[in-house]
Amino acid sequence: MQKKSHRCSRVVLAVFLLLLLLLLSVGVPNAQQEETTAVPEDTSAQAPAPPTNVKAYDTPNDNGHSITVTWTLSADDGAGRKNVVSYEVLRSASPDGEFELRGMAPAGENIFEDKGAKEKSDANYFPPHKDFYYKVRARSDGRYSESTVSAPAFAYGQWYHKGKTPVVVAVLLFSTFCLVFITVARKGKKLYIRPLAGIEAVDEAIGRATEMGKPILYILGLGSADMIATIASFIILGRVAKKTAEYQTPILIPCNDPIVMAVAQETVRAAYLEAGRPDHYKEENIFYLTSMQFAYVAGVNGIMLREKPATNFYLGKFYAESLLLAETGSLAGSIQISGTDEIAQIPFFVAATDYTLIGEELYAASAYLGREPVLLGTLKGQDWGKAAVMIALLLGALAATFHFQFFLNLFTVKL
Amino acid sequence: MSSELIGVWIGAFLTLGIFSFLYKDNPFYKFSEALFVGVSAGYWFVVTFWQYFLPKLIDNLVLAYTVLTSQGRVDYHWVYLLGGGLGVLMLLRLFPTVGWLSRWSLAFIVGTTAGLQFTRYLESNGIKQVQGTILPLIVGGSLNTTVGNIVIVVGTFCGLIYFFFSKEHKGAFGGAARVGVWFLMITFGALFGYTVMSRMSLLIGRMDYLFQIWLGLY
Amino acid sequence: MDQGHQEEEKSFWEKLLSIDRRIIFLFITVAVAVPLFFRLSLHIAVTPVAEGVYQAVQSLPAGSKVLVSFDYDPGSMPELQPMAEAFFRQAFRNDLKVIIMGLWPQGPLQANMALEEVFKDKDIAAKNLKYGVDYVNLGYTAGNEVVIDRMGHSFEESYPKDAYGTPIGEIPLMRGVRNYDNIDLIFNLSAGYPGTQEWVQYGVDVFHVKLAAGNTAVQAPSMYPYVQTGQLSGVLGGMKGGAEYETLLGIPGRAVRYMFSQAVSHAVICLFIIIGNLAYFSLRRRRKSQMEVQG
Amino acid sequence: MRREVPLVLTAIVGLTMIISHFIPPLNMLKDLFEDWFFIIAAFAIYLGILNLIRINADKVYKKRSDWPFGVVVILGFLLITIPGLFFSGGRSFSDLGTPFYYLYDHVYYPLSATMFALLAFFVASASYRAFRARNVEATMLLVAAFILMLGRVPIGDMITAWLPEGYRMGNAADWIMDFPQTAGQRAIMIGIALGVVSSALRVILGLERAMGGE
Repeated sequence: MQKKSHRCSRVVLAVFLLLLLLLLSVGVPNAQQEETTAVPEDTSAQAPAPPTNVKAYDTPNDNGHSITVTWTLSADDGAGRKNVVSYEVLRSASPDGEFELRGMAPAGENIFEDKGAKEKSDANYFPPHKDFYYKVRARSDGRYSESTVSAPAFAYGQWYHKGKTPVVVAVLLFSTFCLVFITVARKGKKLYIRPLAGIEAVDEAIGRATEMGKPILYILGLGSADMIATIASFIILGRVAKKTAEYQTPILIPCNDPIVMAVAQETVRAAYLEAGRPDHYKEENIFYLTSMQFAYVAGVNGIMLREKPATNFYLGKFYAESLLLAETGSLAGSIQISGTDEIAQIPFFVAATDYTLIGEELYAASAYLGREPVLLGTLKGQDWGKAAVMIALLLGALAATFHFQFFLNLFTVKL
Repeated sequence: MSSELIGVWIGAFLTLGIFSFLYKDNPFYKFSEALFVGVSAGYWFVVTFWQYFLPKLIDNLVLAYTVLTSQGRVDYHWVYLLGGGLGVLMLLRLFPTVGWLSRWSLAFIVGTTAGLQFTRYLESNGIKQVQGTILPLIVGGSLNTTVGNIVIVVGTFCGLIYFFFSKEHKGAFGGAARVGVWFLMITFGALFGYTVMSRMSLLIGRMDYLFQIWLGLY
Repeated sequence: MDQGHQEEEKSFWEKLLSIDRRIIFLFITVAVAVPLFFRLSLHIAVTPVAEGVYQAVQSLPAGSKVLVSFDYDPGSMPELQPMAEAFFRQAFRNDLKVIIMGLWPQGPLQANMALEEVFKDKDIAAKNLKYGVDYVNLGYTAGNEVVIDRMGHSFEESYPKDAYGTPIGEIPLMRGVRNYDNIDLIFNLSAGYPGTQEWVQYGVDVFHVKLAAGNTAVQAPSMYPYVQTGQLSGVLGGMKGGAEYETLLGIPGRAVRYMFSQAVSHAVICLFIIIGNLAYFSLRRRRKSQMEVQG
Repeated sequence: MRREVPLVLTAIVGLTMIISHFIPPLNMLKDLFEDWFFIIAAFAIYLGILNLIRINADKVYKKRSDWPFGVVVILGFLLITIPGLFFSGGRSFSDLGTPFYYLYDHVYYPLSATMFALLAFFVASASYRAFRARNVEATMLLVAAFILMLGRVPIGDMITAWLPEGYRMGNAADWIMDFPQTAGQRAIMIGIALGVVSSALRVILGLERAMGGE
């Protein structure tokens, strides 16, 4: 069954990619009528010298709805009569047709990108694969002088954005690290993870709650269900919920986001099932309060003061509410375990809670607790990624000190 | 009494209601809190209706329909029906029997963000930050920059060592990790100081409202 | 004798540590409230990062177009509103054209409040600024960083109309503004997500716009790396940043007045930390010495 | 169907978003997906609000403890939605002078701003009770916080006025912000970036358990 569904998804993916290829190869040939505007002519003696050497070419690394125009500055731009205020770029579908104003560039600049919309329905649609002619005129106080018309150019989409090569390399390198280590972990090789103080304390915290007969409060933060911190928190929640199911300690999860609530319900239900106690699962303990930050805090604080939970977990994405929660929690006398990747909030968690998982440690904790090959493998992959970054850092610093420009260029992403 | 003046009094009343929590939890605070919960839910309802729902979904469908009736052709904008459909699936969560269908919309949301984050974080937080840390360790003529650059490179390097999970922090490696923790702690200290500053600013703003706008004391 | 003295001291520290937090709250109230009634002008040192913001605006020639994105809500008003007002003052004083937008729904409202305040200024009122010619408010558009990305291709795609429903094609100021190419500077006031980080990632990195920012004090430190790499011209951090900006402008306003309150409250917090730690250490030493006596 | 469709959908959408980053012609698909994203997000918010109303109506109906505050929640909701939807000029609902704006200015704003301001008090009490120089690390945090707090207000420079200019508390605060703070911040940022990317990879490949993967 598992295998079958896997093959099924692979087939769908392959079909999807094929369709994409087809879609792209068809292209979008279509011509449109150009709107035209009259071009004021003025060639009086006071007009600046015209720009020369106008060249138009397809803008590289784009999706084919733009042409770049360059020119040599007017002799009166910054020199000579120094009266050039700006340049105006004009376009036409034929060399002797009506020219239309497409945009301006300030004096001193010699490049302009004529961009348009991708959608045909858009008033500013820029048709690809269609020849256009350009000219540039220098302007000074209402006087213009025009260049000659450029050779034709047409816009076309590129298949690949060359400036992004460093990103592609990083994507491939990092994905390889992760996939290799996932495979290694799946083959049963034990991957070491150093102990994390906050996580070592989870068992003790749940035990304490059971002794006191008090509930456990688990806050997933203010993030949405797709944020990595929230996902890590879901995994930890799964483990914590399994323990609470075994100890039969109630777990309260007030949520800030309805989707998070839904996923939390499913996570906890699965954990109770796994622990063999589906009958103790109470859906009403995992509920939605409000999406507003402080209204949510106010609600959770109310719960803390009324229920006096033995242990509070704050794991996930937190913002300004972190301290408010942690402070009220300490007032209620709860043991507190916190962790977030929101850097600005870590100091408060460090200051006011008993254990704090710092940034990436939160992700590591989910792997540490989950012991799943996939998580262990990606964590190991992350470590290799860090090693690569550190090597790049050291070599880069040396290269910068001794001026090896070549090495520095490797990291330049053009966008 | 002008409506503006009534508004200021309402504002002051609610401000004091929230502040009363500092003394202890009480009905006055609970009222303000409950009002806040309701008003903020309503606020988001109104905002998302006018600013997401209407322009992104309804406007596009109206456009598609207009093209169909006026020009008799099926326009590309009809694909927004699919987006709307995925949205409606989300609401099915309210009905237990078909609630599982909402997973489809969830899957869409998760896929979009995962795809966007994949490249964005590698580019902006990964490569760009590495690029920013590649600094010359010796800058002729400027001791401050030289020391500063060395601090940045060493600090970033050791900080990354602290975040190594698959190796025990022992020996030289452990020493470097410890230096990394120091850098992290200085960072957190700085952040703490900054946060105190901003919280105080907010309080000053509220006090100013009570004293100046409401009571007109100065 | 000595023993009795020790016991007394111990109970003093313990009592001090367990005082009701409401007493702490009272101290903070006094520390913040009392200085508000005094008018002192404190010397405010200007940091290079704040100077960067001021220079970025000051270096623009008259008539330049500035896009201001208001990405905060009333929660951050005390910190960011003085910056917004100071920015409008500087922009209008230098005859810049201002295009207002918001990635937070409440943002454009904050802009209106700031404008209301700035128009009370006689010098600015004398300029008789016209909506649509000297400034325009495009309002809020949902979509977070996606809006930033789309505006790089076309403003009209994200903002077909301004906040009052006028098609932007009919607004004189918006004529000739197709995308970031026609904008000389972007100023971003940010209190979180979406905010300056997104403007850097999607605006600066992709479209190479010039960006300056004002941030809440919490956020500002995260932006320093961007200033260092040149992705950001400068950043104003919190009320101090606002006060620095007002000082640079030579128009001391609210932020400067608030600084006195701020200074006293910081001193009180530092005192609290010192007292808390003194108590902590004296208790710890006492416990240690007691253990030695017993051992 | 229940398991496979979401996984395949996530994979397709995720891969499209990644590929379109490098392949410009795919931008159009990316834009469409982003539009859908917002539509679904709007529905998700409505789902949340429906839940909130349901919970509070239930509380009132069953006369649970504090049920009058459930009434306040529902009334608060109606208080702003009715004027916001019907009496505030449609799309320009948030303009100065509309009833929606009035409620925002005098009800919503004071409530949310005061909620924020409460934090100032809690920061103070946390400083007093929890902020301890327990060990070397905590001491460093403490010292850095002190320098920042005092250095960023005029007091810092006043008490260090005996030092030569350029070496006072304000300058120390700047130095910390510029160098060690930047380094620490960067280490955290790079670590988080790698964590986020690897997690996105798991999600897209359908390996993330929390998302229904295997």
